[in-house]
Order: sequence, then C-alpha cells, then structure tokens
Amino acid sequence: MPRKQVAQFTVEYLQILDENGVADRALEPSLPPATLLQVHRMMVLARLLDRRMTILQQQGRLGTFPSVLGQEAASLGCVLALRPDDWIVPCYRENSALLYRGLPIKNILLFWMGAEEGCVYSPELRILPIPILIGSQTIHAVGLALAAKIHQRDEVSMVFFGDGATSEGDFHEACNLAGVYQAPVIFVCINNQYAISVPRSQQSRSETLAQKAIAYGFSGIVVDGNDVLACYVAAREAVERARRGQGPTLIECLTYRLGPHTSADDPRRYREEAERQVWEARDPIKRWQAYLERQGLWTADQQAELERELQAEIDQAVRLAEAELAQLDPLDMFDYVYAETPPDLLAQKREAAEYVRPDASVSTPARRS
Amino acid sequence: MPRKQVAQFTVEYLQILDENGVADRALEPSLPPATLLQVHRMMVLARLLDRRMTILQQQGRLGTFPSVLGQEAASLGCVLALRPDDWIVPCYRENSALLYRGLPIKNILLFWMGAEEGCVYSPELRILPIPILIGSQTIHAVGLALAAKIHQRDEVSMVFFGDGATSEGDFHEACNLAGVYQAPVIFVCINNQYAISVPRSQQSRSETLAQKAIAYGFSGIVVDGNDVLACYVAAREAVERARRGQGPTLIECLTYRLGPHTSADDPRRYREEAERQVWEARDPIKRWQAYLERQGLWTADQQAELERELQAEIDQAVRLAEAELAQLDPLDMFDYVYAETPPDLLAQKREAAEYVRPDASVSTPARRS
Amino acid sequence: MALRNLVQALNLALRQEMEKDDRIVLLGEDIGRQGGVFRVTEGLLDRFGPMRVLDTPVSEAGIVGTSIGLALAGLRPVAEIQFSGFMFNALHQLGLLAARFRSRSRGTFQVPMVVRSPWGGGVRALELHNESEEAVYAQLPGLKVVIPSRPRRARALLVASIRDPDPVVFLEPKRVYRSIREEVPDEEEIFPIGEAEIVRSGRHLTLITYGSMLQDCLQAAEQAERLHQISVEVIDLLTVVPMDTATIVRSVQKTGRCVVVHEAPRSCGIGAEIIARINEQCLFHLQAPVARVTGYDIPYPFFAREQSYLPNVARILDAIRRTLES
Amino acid sequence: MALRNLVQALNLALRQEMEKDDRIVLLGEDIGRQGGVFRVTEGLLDRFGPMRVLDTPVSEAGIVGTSIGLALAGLRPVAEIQFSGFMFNALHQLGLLAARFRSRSRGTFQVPMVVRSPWGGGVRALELHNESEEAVYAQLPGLKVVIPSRPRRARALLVASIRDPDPVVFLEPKRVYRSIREEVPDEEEIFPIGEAEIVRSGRHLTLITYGSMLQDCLQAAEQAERLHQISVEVIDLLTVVPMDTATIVRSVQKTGRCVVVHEAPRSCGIGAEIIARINEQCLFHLQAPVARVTGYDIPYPFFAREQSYLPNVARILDAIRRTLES
Ligand SMILES: Cc1ncc(C[n+]2csc(CCOP(=O)(O)OP(=O)(O)O)c2C)c(N)n1
Ligand SMILES: Cc1ncc(C[n+]2csc(CCOP(=O)(O)OP(=O)(O)O)c2C)c(N)n1
Ligand SMILES: [Mg+2]
Ligand SMILES: [Mg+2]
Repeated sequence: MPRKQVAQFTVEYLQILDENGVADRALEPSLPPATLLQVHRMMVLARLLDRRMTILQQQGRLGTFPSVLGQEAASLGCVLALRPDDWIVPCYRENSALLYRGLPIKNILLFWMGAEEGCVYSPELRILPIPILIGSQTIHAVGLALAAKIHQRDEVSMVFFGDGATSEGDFHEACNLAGVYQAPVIFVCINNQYAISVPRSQQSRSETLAQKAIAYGFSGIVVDGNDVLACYVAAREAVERARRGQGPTLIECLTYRLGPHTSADDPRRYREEAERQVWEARDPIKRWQAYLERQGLWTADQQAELERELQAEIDQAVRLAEAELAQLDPLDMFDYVYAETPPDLLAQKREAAEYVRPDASVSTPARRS
Repeated sequence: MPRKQVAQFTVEYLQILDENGVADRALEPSLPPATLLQVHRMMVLARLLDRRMTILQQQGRLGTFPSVLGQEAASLGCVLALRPDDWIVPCYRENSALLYRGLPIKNILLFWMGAEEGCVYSPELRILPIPILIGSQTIHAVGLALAAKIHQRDEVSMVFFGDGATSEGDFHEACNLAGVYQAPVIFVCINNQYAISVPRSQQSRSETLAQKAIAYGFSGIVVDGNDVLACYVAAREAVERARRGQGPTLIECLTYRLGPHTSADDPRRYREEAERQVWEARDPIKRWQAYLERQGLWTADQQAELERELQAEIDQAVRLAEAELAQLDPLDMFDYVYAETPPDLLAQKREAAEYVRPDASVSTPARRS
Repeated sequence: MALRNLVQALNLALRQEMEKDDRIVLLGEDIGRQGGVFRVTEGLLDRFGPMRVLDTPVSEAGIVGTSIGLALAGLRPVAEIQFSGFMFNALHQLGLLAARFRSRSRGTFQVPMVVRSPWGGGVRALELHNESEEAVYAQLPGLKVVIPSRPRRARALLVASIRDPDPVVFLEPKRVYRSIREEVPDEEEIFPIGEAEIVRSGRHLTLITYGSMLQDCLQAAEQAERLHQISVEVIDLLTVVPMDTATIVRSVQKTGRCVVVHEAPRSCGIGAEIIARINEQCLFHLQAPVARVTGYDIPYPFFAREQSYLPNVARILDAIRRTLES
Repeated sequence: MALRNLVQALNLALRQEMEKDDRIVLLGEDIGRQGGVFRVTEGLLDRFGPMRVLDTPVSEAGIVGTSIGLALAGLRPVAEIQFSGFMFNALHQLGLLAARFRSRSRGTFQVPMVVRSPWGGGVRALELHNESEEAVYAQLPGLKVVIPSRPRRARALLVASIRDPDPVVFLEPKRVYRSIREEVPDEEEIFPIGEAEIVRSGRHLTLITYGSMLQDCLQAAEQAERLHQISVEVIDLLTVVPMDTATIVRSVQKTGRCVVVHEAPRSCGIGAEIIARINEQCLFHLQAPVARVTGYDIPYPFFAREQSYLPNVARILDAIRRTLES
C-alpha cells in the first residue's frame, strides 16, 4: 500500500433567498410570519441605530464605533436557530442579533459612549458583553458550551467573529478544544471581506474560511450572509447536531461591510467604490423586504410607519443613555475590580476622590482608524 | 444555485519501505550508497547517544532529557532533502537530523547538562538552537523563510514539532502567515502519538494532523515516519515546491516514542506495554539495516564495528562536554544579556561575584515528568 | 494530624473542595491520567471522573479562556498551567480578560477561577521552567496572586482561592513540593487571601519574603541571631497581590530596618513595591536603606548556573548584616 | 528645520533608515495600504514596496515570532503592534524568546528587532486600547524599552532603536501623536538608548516621568514655580529599561525631594523601581517620601471615566506641594 488517499473532505455553499428576494422552494424553511416580521423589524432597527450613532459620533456624543451597515442579516439569521437558554457570544457588529434577543438599545449606546454601564446585561439574556480583543471570545464560548455538557444540559453556545479573527491563535485553540471535547458550540465567522484595511485574500490563503473546520475534525459550511434564510437553515442544522452531542460546526457567512471599519476609518484608502456597489445591490434588508412583500406580509406604507416607530425608540434610548451618562460617578470604577475592595485600593479611591473629573467634554481622538 | 459543493480536499499517505525493509520499486528514490550508509550511521549514533544520556542522567551527570528512541528516522529522512544552506529549525528530539547536518555531539550533551554552551552552534550549520516553548519555533521558521523570499534566494526552512504542538496558537499563526506569504517553509510534524501523557486522539479531533494544512490553503501529507525513504521523498517534493515559490507544505510523520517523555516520566501511567511492542516491531533502524543488507551494503560485522566506533566518539564528546562544564564561569551569565551590558547590570554582576557557586552537586529534581 | 508535603497538602485541598462543591472542575495538561507532572492532581481523575478532571491539549490560552467560559457559566474551574513560564502564552486571556469581566460589566459578569502553576527555580529544571513572573500580575489589576511557602498554609490558601469570587493566580514553589513536610490537619482549614504572616518575630530587622525563599530567610534569620546577635523578624507575604501593607509597615516601624528577598528579577519586582510602600508610609522610621536580595535582571540561566543566580542564605545574611551596620 | 508632530517625526525616522539600510523590513496590521491606524507608516508601502512593508493578518504572536526569524536571518524587522495592549497576545514570543536568543546562545544568535506600538491612554479610545504595560517588560530581561515624549527625541531614539543589536520595545504615546509639534531636523539625528534627559532644571524637587505625562509634568512644574515659588527639576526618562539611575540619583541628591509620575498602575510600576533605587543609593538625601502620581491599581476604565483615572496637572501639583511641605 505505497501511496494512497487516506482522507477526503468537501465544503458546501448555501443560499436560499436570491438577490431579488425569491426563495428556493425546496430549501425554504417554514418560519411563522410573526418571526419573519420581527426579523425585518430588528434589521431595520439595527440600520437606523447605525445611522443615529454616526450622527452622535460626529456630534461628539459617542466615541469611535464600528458600523454594521450591510451586515444586518448574518448574525440575526443564525440566532433565529437558538433557544432563549442558548448562549450568544457576540463580536462588535451583532446589533441586529442582540436586539432580537432583547438587549436594550441603551446598552449598545452606552458601550460606545465609553461607559461600562453598557455591559450591564440582565443575566437571563444569556449574552456575553461585547469583546474588544479579536478572537478572544471564541474560547469563552467553548467554556460556556463545555459547562452545558458537564451539566448534561442541551444548551449550545453560538459565537461570532470576523474573517480577521480566524488568524488569531485564540480561534485555533478554541476550535481545537471544541473538537476534542465535542462541545456544543457553533462558530459563526462573519466574513465581511475586510479586517480593517486587509482584504480577505490576504488574511488567509485558504479558499474558504469554512474549510478551517477540517483542521479540527468537524464540518464547515459557507452561506450567503446577506440571506437570512440560508444563515438560519445552516445554523439550525449545526444547532441540532450540537444538541445531539455531535459537536461543533463552523459557519462562514459571506457578507460585506458597506461602511467604514469604524467611524474613524476611511475605506477609500484600501478599496474601490465599484466593489462596494456590487455588494450594495445585495443589501440584505432590501432583499428581505422584497421577500415579505412577495408573500403579502409587508407594504411600503408599513415600512414608513415602522421607521417612524423605531426612530422614536432610538430617540428614547438616546435620552436614557445620555441621562445615565450624565449621572455616572467616575469614582465607582474602584468598586467593581474585586468583589471586595482591598484596603490599599480603598485608600487609592480616597486619593482619587479629590480629583474626580466628569468627562462631559469630548476631545476628538488622535486615533484615525 | 442553492446548495452546492464549493471545495474538495484529499490527504495522501506515503510509505516506501515496508516493515521488513523491502522498498516499493516504483517509488524508491535513488540515493547514493554513501548517503544510505551515512543515514544509518547517524541513526545508530542517535540511538547510542540516547542510551548514554540515560546512564549519565541516572548518574546525575546530566539533567532531565527527552529520549529519541524509535524516532530516529523521521527528521533525518526529511533533512536528507535539504541543501546545506537551508535552515533547520528543530524541536528537542531531532538528534539524528542535527548530527547528520554536522552538529557536534558535545552540543547536545552540554544543552541537557544545563549549559548555554550547548547552544553555541557555528553559523554555517544553519540550525536554530533547541526550543523549549512548545510550538513557538514554527513561527521563527516562517521568518527565516520569508527572509529568503525577501532576499530572492531559493533557500527553504524546515521546522520540526510534535503532535502536541499543533494545538498551540503559535502553530496556527505560523501556518497562516506561511500560507499568506507563500513562504518557503516545510512544516514537519513528528507525530509520536503522545504529548507527554495525552494520546494523539485527545490532542485533536482531526482524523490526521496533515489535514490541518487545508486550513491554510496548502497541502499536507501523512508519511510512515519510521521509513526514511518515505520521509525523504515527501520532503523532497515539498522542498521543490517551496523553491519554486509554491509555498509551504505540512508533512505528518507517523512514529512512536518508545521511551518515556523525558527521563523523569513513567509511561506506564498512561499507556499499555502491548502498544509499545507493536511499534517496537516497526523499529526504523532495524528496518533500515535490513534494507542495506538486502542491497549488500551492510553486514552484522560492520554493525558491531560501527557501534564500537560511535561509542568512542560519544566517550570523547562526553569528556569534552564535562571538561567544558567544569571550566564554566557562572558569572558570565551577565555578559550575554545585551550586546553591551548596561551599567546597573554590571553593578549586579559585581554583587553576584561575591557569591559564585560552581554547581557541581546534582540535586535530584522534585519534578517528576 | 498527618505529616504532609506541599504536593500532598494541595492534593488534599483539591480533593476535599471537589467533594464539597461539584461546581469545581479541573483542567490542564497531563493533570488526569498522569496526575500532573508534579502529581498534585494525583488520583483525582479516578475519584471524580473525566467530566470534572479534564486532560487538555497543549493549549495554555485555551485552558485559561475555557476556564473563563466555565466560570461565566457558574462553574468553579481550577486550571493548571504546567509551568508558570507558560502563563505568558495565555497572559492576554488571564490578565486582560479574566481580570476584567467584573470591572467592565460593573459586577454583572464574574469569573471565579483559580490558575495553579508550579513556580520558581532551584530544581535543575529546563530553561523556561523556572520563571517567577508574579510582579507582572501586579500590573494587571483584577487578579489576585497567592504564593504559599509551606504545606499547611498552602492547603488553607488554596481552599480560600477556590472559594474566592475573583480570578486567583496560585503559584506553587516547585522547590518546596517535596522538600518540607508539615502537620496538615484533615479537617477543613482556610487562610484568608491578603494576609501576610509574621513567622518569626524579632526586634532589629524585618526580613520580607514569600514562596521558596522563606526557607533560606528562616535559616539566615536563625544564623543572624546565633552568630551575630541580630534579632530578625520574618514576614511571609503569602499573598503578593493585594499586599498586606499594614503588617509590613507595623514591623518596619518597630525594627527600622528591612531586607526583601525574592527569586524574581529585581527591577519592578515585588521588592520594589514593598520599598515604595515603606517609603510612602514609614520612611522616617528607616535607619538604613531597604536591601533587595533578588534574582538579577537577566534571564534565568540554564541550571548549571542557577545556584549563582538564586538568592541564598549567604546573600541574605550579608544583606542583613550590612543593613545593620549602615 | 521643519516643524513636525510625533507621527511625522517617526515616519521620517522609518523612511530615512529604510533608505540607508535595505535590511530594514516593516510588518504589522494595516501598516501598508492604510499606513497604520495612526498613519506612522504612511507612504512607506508606495516608497519601498510590498517586500519591505508587509501588511499582516491579525496575528500578534505571528508578527513578533516572524520578526524573530527575520532578525535571525540577518534582516532588521520593525514590527508594529496596533495597540500596545495587544502585546499580551505575543508576550511569550517577545519576552521569553526574542529577549533570550542572545543569552541562551552566549551571543551566537542575535535578534535585532524593534516592536513599535501606540501606547497609553487619554484619547477616548476603546477598552484595551489604552494600556501602559512598560513595567511588565522590566521583569523580562533581554528587552530594552524606549518611551519618547516629544517628536524630536522620538525620531532620534527610533533611529537608535532600529540600529540597536538587541530587541527594543518602542512605545509611542498616542496622546502626543498630533498634539505637539517640534523642530525636527531633516538631517540624521540619533539619541542614545539608556540616557534620561533633564528637560527643566530646578533646585527644590525632582519630578521624574516619561511619555505623555511629560506635558502635564512641565505644566505642573511651571505652575509650581509661578504660583508657589517651588523650583522643580523635570527628568524625562526616555528609556525605562535599562534605566538611567545615575541621572536620577544625582538630581535627587541635589533636591532631596522627588515625585514620580506615570499612567500605568502603581503597584510594581516604573515608579516603584525609581523609589527602590533612590532608597538604595541616596536614601539619606531624602527630606520627604517620594510621592507617586500614577494610574490606580484598577483596569483602565472605559473612556467616560478615563480623565478621573489619568494623572493630571492638578494631581501632580498637589503631590509637589505636599512633598515640599512634609
Ligand atoms: C488581538 C487584537 N489585535 C488587533 C486588534 C485591532 N483590531 C480591531 S478590529 C480589527 C480587525 C478585525 O477584523 P475582523 O475579524 O474581520 O472583524 P471586522 O472588524 O471585519 O468585523 C483589528 C485588527 C484587536 N482589537 N485585538
Ligand atoms: C508552551 C508550552 N506548554 C507546555 C509545555 C510543557 N511540555 C513540554 S513537552 C510537552 C508535550 C509536547 O508534545 P509533542 O508536541 O507531541 O512533542 P513530543 O514531546 O511528543 O516530542 C509539553 C506539554 C511547554 N514546554 N511549552
Ligand atoms: Mg472582517
Ligand atoms: Mg508527541
């Protein structure tokens, strides 16, 4: 037996809703109309929130923040496959999914306004706070999933990360551990084609990111990330496998960041406008709206009405967030370092008390991107 | 185009010399007899050195060290495919390959005797010193390879690491960078079935370790690591691709650690004697000797003579190493931290001078494994 | 009470805590079948099974990051990093993430976990198997750092660490693992994190240390008394973060002289912090500069040279005498 | 001479060195097309091409480890870590490996490399984008750590760092990037690593700092003089490892009083080491305890609270006055 093939692998691609919002009947899942409408509502909310945050940032009322424009479908579609007791471990562009799960708009605002208050989530939401260190959250998701396995509960955890995150050692160690322990975790890579200025093609030589799952002995699939139905179906299959004890799955959602990396970034330095236009035509919300209209579930008037309603929600959330920000006591930063503050730290708090500075003023950050 | 296959991958296995030393004529490479004999000499030397180090360790003349017993073929076979100007980045069980490249026995002894002197290699050897931090050296090999590419020279670098090392983030980042830059590096995984007590099956869920290459867009191959010819042929193909600018390759050499992880380890805690016996039957040196004898290149008498000769070489190296150890000046540990020792460090050196302790005495380490 | 060495005392703490609290899960390289390379987890896999004692791949960031997830899910992970030098492979997970879940969420998310690790040198181990990185954690707020020196306190402190609601780095002086035996009661014993202990009282000088250096300090103190009639008070910090400043200051106010001892490099070490606090709180009680007997500001050498690197009784005794003469 | 801000001064140093020495290679995240998130490498990809200016994947350990390999092959890598907090993802490669190739091989293998990184807080950046981890490197011998405070010296020190035969961590106070402009000559200028600079001479008190805090210190010194007739000598360390102890000691022997200022957490920080050295070399010249004005021993808060965390002129001025009163 000199030279023989010992292993073979394939990677699949899934799309259900085409760019005109026409669904592939054979693959179309049956979701209740209420859900379809709620998905729409949350995608629109995420987009309006994005617009508002852009304005707030320009007015100096909010810090640097990452735009979600064009990526509203992917994480939300995947989260549709979860139960309320499953964990969501987001990256920083999962607004639509987090709002769908029930995270108050106020939390998102406070986080980007530079307040820890933004990470105060009610525990039953089963959402981990937004991470900053790229790739790091993937391992935490493995721990959450392993805990479910140890408790012999059938919860799963679903973690989101970008194409750039797949280059970090943390991602590798997370996938390898998940494979070894067959932990019920779903790795969702939101491949928006860029890591700041670095295009997907220079992030990794692999033809797809989904195939990275092969390195860990589980399966990966590529889906149209601007197609809620494809994301949902792929996630549902992965979640079912995980609940059955068949371990992790890697889902690569192909999408595109239509906006800048953050409010401080200028994409013209590293990509062509033409490329952006190609993807604008694939806008997930337009596509979803067409899908709803085709089923007689939605009209243009309803859309106008919805946007008014959501704008009001956002206004209200901004008021709440800014009120909380105005109230914020800088000194209490000493109170949450340890469950019980050690004596020397209390002494430092007293020292700090003499110099408390309410940070009303917003200096424009030196940071550019 | 709803659900379609977008990528397909396969992994091959290569063996040329069977367990009785019979070569597959179709695949057998033509290596000059002198090389075949030199390979034999170096494998035997590595094995005798292993025995000697075990005794020295028991006598307290050498510290904890990792046995190479049973793994003499793999790295040597791969290194056969290199030119003298190609870099070798070893792990800590590459004795046969390093000796083949020309590293003095003395260096290996001094290293495990606890002296930095063991890492003083002459530069033209193009060998990096033995690493301790698992997986870390894989990235250094990428840097060496990238330098060759930047210099537009066709040197390659070949890095060795174990099955356990594939779980480290460093291995992942190394492979990903090598893929992205198409760096001329050959990743050689010496899969000896264990990482200390953890069996290969619990190190990663992947069917093979070679398939991890798929995650980085290059190819991986599994070879019989106790078969010098298979290792050589697989390495030669990889080296040719690398020189042609076609990037990295991952070679997984299947072998077995017949001895303990280190002189402080007791394998009975975690594996069956029966398993060991299966692999003992596949002994790479026995196999190679049979191959040579079959070609009329070797006889039992020559073997006896060779071993006498090599024992003498080892005796001589032990004398040299222990002489150097006896001469060693502990204080000069201050002289190699920076190219130029800063004033405060010189002051610390003067302070230390009062307390120099020649470490003749060997206390048995508390460490067990 | 039974005589136990450090390894046995730690094993006792783990076993008893795991029996009392089934949220406790152990994970690390070779901690199962192998019982850990130093045997601290010996027998626990058999006793508690593979769902509570997990052998991991070679993956330090994975071990620490997974522990964070387990803790967030309500478990009580006790991770082992095989040698504390390998913590650097996981320092982003430990020092930037585990340490900050509480503060960044105003207490909403908590990470009660322990990371145990064999620490320090002196056992003729390989390169990078001898690190003393404790001072690094002091620059990463949110962590607590415990370094026991003897079996009895070690057991009581490990119990406290496991029950602590915050991440605790628990560093075990490998040189002490089998070199000292002490009476360690079978009954539960707990010693509070953050309290130093005066293990020898004296009048002329305060000798401050922790971990494996305690033995050398006690010998030096005893010789100072016997040979030079110098009465030395020895403080064993036990917890280096947060530090028990009050005990240090009280002693130095009494003795007016101080020597600090640790294996770690000198610059920005725990010794520097002790001196800074003495400077801030009782400078004018000092009758001599505080002396530092420490590892030097060079990489820990390969073991043939380690005895010339490590502080020892002679160095400590000389420092004591010089401090008294000046 | 042209007026340049810190970003332009660093860019000048990189460009000129790369023109002189083709062994110099830059690598990092977004340093090419993007010119770096702060634009320090702006225009260098166009000027020197993709073989000398490499955009990397998001891979800090990879960036540092690859730099080691490049340096071992005879090149002169200058790596950028996008924010210094992310150094912790690569600290094993930087602090355990890059730092030790020379010592573990008795000089046979050398790693001349620079790791540049935007450092410190004060610009309303995101969490983990504000770290001051310099003291951590002091516990990892084999590294040098340079922290410039102003454009001219920064340029001259970066040149020195690139030419240094050992690994240098070069930390750039991001708060200063665009806030100060200075005359920076086009002609080559080099400033030696390891030398502190007395940037203001005074008689009553020595104020020691580095990086972005220099501006606050200079203001505080000026106010102390103007409002309270206190003559303050200000020392800018510039290199924190190895530290220029001689300059510190000489100044404190003259003034008898000292305040140290840094953004990093207090415990085991550079300030602690400065105090320890003063204690060792000129304790009896001190007429008051050395005061520390530093970040607190808590994680750097989200930016809404950062101004209450960071040292500022008021805190420094009060420390100066208290130190003079006691
Ligand atoms: C460990 C680490 N390295 C670098 C950064 C800086 N950084 C922030 S976002 C980003 C790009 C991430 O790209 P990707 O994972 O594709 O996510 P995306 O922003 O595209 O959603 C980088 C490099 C970071 N935050 N953490
Ligand atoms: C980063 C790091 N983690 C852990 C260790 C401890 N350690 C030494 S050898 C080893 C097992 C390595 O297994 P493998 O890579 O298969 O190499 P082998 O020893 O089998 O040749 C471990 C975990 C280490 N040296 N470095
Ligand atoms: Mg991306
Ligand atoms: Mg192995």
